[in-house]
Amino acid sequence: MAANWIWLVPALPLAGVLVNGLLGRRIGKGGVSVIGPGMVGAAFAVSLWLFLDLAARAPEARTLSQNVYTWISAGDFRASVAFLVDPLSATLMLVVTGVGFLIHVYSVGYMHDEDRRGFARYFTYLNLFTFAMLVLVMADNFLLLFVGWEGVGLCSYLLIGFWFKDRANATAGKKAFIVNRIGDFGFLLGIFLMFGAFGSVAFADVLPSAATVLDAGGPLAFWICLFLFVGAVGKSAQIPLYVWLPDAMAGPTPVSALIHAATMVTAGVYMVARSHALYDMAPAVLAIVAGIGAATALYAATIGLVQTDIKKVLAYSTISQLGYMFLGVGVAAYAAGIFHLVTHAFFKALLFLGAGSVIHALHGEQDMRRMGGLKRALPVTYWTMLAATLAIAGIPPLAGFFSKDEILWRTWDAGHPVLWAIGLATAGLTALYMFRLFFLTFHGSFRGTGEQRQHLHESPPSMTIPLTVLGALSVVGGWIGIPPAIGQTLGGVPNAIESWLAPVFADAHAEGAAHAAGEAHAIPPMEYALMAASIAVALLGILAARYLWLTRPELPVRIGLQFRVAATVLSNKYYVDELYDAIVVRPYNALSHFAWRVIDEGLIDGLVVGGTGAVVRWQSRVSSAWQSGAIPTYVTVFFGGVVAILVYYLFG
Amino acid sequence: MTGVAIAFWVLAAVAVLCSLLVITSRNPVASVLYLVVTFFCLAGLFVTLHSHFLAAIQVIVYAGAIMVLFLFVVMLLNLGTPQWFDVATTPLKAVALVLGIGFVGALAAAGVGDFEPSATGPAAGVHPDVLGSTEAIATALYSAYYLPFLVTALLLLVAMVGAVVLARRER
Amino acid sequence: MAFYLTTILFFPILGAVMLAGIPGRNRAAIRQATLAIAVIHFLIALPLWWLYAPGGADYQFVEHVPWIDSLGVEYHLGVDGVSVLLTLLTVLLTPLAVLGSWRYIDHHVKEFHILLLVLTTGMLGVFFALDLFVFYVFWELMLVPMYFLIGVWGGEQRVYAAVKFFLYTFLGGVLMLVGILALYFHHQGVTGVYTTSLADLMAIPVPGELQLALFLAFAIAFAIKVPMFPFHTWLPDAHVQAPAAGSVILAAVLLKMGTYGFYRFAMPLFPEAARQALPWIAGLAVVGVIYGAMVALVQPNVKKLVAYSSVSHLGFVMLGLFALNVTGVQGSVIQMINHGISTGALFFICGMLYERRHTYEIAQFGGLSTVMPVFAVLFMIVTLSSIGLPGLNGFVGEFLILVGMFQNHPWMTGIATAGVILAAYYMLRMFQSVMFGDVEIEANRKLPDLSGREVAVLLPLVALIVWIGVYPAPFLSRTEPSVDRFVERVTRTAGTQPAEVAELDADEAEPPEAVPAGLEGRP
Amino acid sequence: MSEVGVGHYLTLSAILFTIGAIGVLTRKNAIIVFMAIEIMLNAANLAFVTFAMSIGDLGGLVMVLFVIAVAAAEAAVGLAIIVAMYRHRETVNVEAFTAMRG
Repeated sequence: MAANWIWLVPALPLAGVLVNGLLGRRIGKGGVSVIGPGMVGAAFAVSLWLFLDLAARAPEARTLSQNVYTWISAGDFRASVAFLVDPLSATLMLVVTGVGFLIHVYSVGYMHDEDRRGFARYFTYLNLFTFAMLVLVMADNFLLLFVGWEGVGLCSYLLIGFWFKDRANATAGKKAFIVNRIGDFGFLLGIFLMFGAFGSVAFADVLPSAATVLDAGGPLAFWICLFLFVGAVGKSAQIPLYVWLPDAMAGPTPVSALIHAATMVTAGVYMVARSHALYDMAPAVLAIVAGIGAATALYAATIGLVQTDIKKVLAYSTISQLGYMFLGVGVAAYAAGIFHLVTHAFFKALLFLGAGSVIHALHGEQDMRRMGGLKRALPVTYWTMLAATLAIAGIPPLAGFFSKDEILWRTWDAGHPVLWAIGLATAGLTALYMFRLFFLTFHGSFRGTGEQRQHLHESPPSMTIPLTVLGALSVVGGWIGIPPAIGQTLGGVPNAIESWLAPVFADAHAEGAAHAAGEAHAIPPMEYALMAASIAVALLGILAARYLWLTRPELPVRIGLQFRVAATVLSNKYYVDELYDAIVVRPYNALSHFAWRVIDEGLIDGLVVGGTGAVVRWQSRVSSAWQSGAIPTYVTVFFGGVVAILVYYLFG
Repeated sequence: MTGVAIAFWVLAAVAVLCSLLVITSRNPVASVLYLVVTFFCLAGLFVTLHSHFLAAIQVIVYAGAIMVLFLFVVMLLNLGTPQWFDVATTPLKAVALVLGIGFVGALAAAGVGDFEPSATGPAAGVHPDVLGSTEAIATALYSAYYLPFLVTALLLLVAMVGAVVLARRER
Repeated sequence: MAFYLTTILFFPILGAVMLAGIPGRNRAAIRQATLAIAVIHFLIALPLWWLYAPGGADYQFVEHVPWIDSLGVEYHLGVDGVSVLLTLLTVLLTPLAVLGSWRYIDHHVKEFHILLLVLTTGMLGVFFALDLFVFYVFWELMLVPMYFLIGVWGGEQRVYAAVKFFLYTFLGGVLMLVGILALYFHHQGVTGVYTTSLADLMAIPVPGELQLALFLAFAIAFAIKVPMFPFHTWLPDAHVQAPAAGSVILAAVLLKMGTYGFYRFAMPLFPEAARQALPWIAGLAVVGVIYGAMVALVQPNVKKLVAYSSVSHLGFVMLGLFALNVTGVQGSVIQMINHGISTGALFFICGMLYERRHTYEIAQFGGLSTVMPVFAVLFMIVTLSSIGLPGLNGFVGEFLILVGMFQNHPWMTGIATAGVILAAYYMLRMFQSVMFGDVEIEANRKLPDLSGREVAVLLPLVALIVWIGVYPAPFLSRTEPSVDRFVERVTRTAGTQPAEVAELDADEAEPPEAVPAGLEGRP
Repeated sequence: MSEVGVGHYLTLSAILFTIGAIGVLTRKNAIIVFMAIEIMLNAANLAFVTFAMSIGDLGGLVMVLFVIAVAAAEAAVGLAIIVAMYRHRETVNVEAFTAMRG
């Protein structure tokens, strides 16, 4: 029975962690490079097996669960280590283990010049991350999800600061962890409220009874969903808690590919999708989610346009695409959001790995202004990157088009024209900055140093194979979610992912379900129009990019001079980091200093403790003055006492 | 104005004057002599109060014995010459004066001047002269106050031994 | 076996007497002997873990020997779920403390170890005592060895720190003594019998006004020990000056005296007053959490940083106690154990850093990860446990406290939850400046990694950190019945009220009919 | 000049007592202080006699006797001390002797 093997999926990477962690040095780089990827590959195999087992069942019966043991039970609070495999988590398990496996293989090549201890440590952390991500995705209650949530946060901290010799990397890691923690603070409050309302944190208890326990649109539903969304914003780097992702590029590139593109950052989308029953009860929060998603998408795209570091461009692109996913989920098109998550995992991972092989070839050079003309030197990287760039730009028949277009259509269909417009604009911008990156890197003349030119070489097979596989997925990936609008014309091709996820989102809009079922019904002409619009915008973006950065390379410089103010603001990322530092970090440190110096040492130690001491010392000095040994003073006091008593008795 | 009143005022004035001189005079010998005069005035006052026995005791014991002792000590330690250090610092004097005046003022304010105790003692009706006579005191001394009498005797003995021990020159 | 608790209690004293026999010069022999005694002591006490039946009677292994009849004082010992865990924590840490200060203590070695053993007895006495008199004796006994530990083997201003520590706690203790006596005579007023047994004193009703006053007397004494916000300034000084072993025991066990005091004495004895004072104490606890975290951030001295983090962590524990529901209190109890383990380990680590560089200044370190990899791994795990990373012990306690407290006081808990962020901030900042970056200071380049002994000290603690984090059930199940009784006792309105429970109105007027005439006594 | 009553004697006694007290407070010569004390004692005696005669109670008079006896003893011992003081410090200034300082 598949159900009682579920624990194997997270257990395998955990075994990898223990083996590499403890015996890392002894089994040498070879051993580590077998165990690391091997464990994740095995986990992928088991996940695939579970996926197939699920697929074989009837749609309603597609859940496998396994309760390993009761983790915490205190009073009426109970949380257990239990795993739930249903279409949603199965999909994500495949993404995490599949893309994860490819990235592990890629890392063997990318990190081969690390020393033995560093190599083992790297793979230990990578396996630990995979374990934590799987726990997050497969958890059957919010608390275990939170354990995975903070676990991946820890791994991202460790991996960003992997080369900790350079203090900047360590600071970037710390920044990532703390900003994530701010999100987790919100998540925790959401869990507390949820426990207050439902008396449990298990999905089985909370989600089905959401409609009955929470009153739609009520304050409780609003606050639970909002706090959970704060957690998602922290983890998935949306406005305002996105500042850590660009700095997270300090980590090795495969890490950026795995954690900051394909898996961890999508945890927020998964969590919102998973608790869709709650979000359906709080339409106001859904609107916020969609709003922030769209805003982040546009905002990040603008910044991505002017970045010169190749990885920073991809980082802002990721933030932008995540905005898309949240837009999709925000308009209750949960399946579309998850679909975009899957396709994004493919092409964004590929883009990062491609960038990695470019950086690898140029021995660490990340500045696009010193690249160019690498087409001939890195053919495989060139073609796979081209596929990914086309996919992300949303050119049919590649993956990006289907998932992004689905979200745009659903946004329009759900009656959010403004958000649709922003989405469309962002699609154009995405095409623009992606092809800017593409042309600057691969076309034009090589702007690197002569010495780099000799050493230009294609990456070893261990790196190119994952690139090609991901390339294929970027092309093919979209076909699992062909919308009926196209599906029917192509002879009844079903929207596979929609129907696959339907049981999980069964109670989403009835219309959405019907839509997913794909049976023939009148497809509003507007859908075709929007599809055409998004393709047009994408092509426009590509041509503009070609014009600006290939045919007339001096133009961007001139534009930059003309709009100098706008250019500087953009290149400095709207000065958000400096803003946060001024508003939050510096005042907090100052307040802490104040607390320590003034309250602790000054007030309490100084005044109270020191004060009492001083009073006692003063009192003793005064009283000793009276005992001066001079008899007259004694007698005076004596006689003074007599007079006092006399007066008291006579007149008292 | 009866003879007694005149005597009282004269004796009172002299007593006050001499005691003031005792505490203000530079020369200790002069102080001793003024003190003797004061004691005589007091003896006189006792007489006006019909307490003749006590007046005699006052003269014999106080003026005679104690003051002689004082004079003897003053001569022995040749303290005759006025000492520079003698009078206390001004603030102390001020305090003393204030306290003194305060003391007297308080009593005066409390109406000690016109205080008329009611004659309720055991020997209330007896004529003052009889009361003040020697046998009256003697009977009292040997009957009711017999124990204190013995204790005083013992006290005097101890005092004598003490004085001798203290003043002895160490060998 | 009869008098099992007494054997555990006085075994260290026996050991101390044996130690006295060994000539002072022979340091190695003393250290080994003390280690042997401590380990044997641990083995003697360990069976408590299995023998204590959670479902069984309130207090187990009870020993009842009349001591001072005229005062109504009995030598009355017993343990419940909570004191079992705290006892095991104490007996575990003592051998580790001895092992941890192997090279650290170099003068008066014999006196140091004797004092350590006497201190252990003092602490165990407090956990076992079920009689206020016995409790007070051990409460004061515990002070003396700690005072010398700080005063003799401490850092530069050790005398200042030792005196401050002593005065603070002693002042609290004296205040509590007044409380005990007032209660003692009140009990005599009500029942005509003189006794200091906890059970009897809990049975009698205490009128509103007196109850609040007595509660405050106990509460202030324990608040100083916890330490809670305004009374905490002795802790950083005591920690910075104390030697490694002293600091570990101080942090791991002595601080728990305060919270244990609230759990065992202050709240059960005066339930209504505890509920009345709840907003104040919980408020101070929240302030303590935030304030401790903030001040910890800017400490240049790593030991002071950890000390202030203790203030923050114990603010959480106090919050949990006043959640007044089983979840919150369970969290608070398990957090007492967690804090003992993780902060104990942190102070061992501070000690190890001090042994190598003879300084606690964070600026003096940097880039130790490359120089001392084994140390880096253990230090990382302990740091993560301290900031409450899920999967490790800190999270279990912190989460239960917050989820429990949130049900009754959402706003207060909201602020306290922010402490989770601040904790990450100051700990990671410290960890980064000590461990990461390049090795700038020459002296750090040649620092030796952890020796076998040092690893042996940290390993059991790290194992416990992971065990409680992953599988806390055995700990929680042991304390659950005792916590149930505690919560039932504190939340029940006026003890003697008849069945239909009229909510005790907060004002002072004691409803006459509530207390049956017979028991209406005048103190 | 009206009849001389008890009040007068008491007032006189108070005045004498105060003078003695001031003497004790202000003079630093042990002998003078001693004499001032004698004045205070006599003032007390006067008050005793006055009350004894006016109330008609022999106790007052007997009391005076005892006071005088005690005064005598006190004078003897006091002067012996002064002699010892003088021999020890060559002076009788009260402030020279501060051994009993607090």
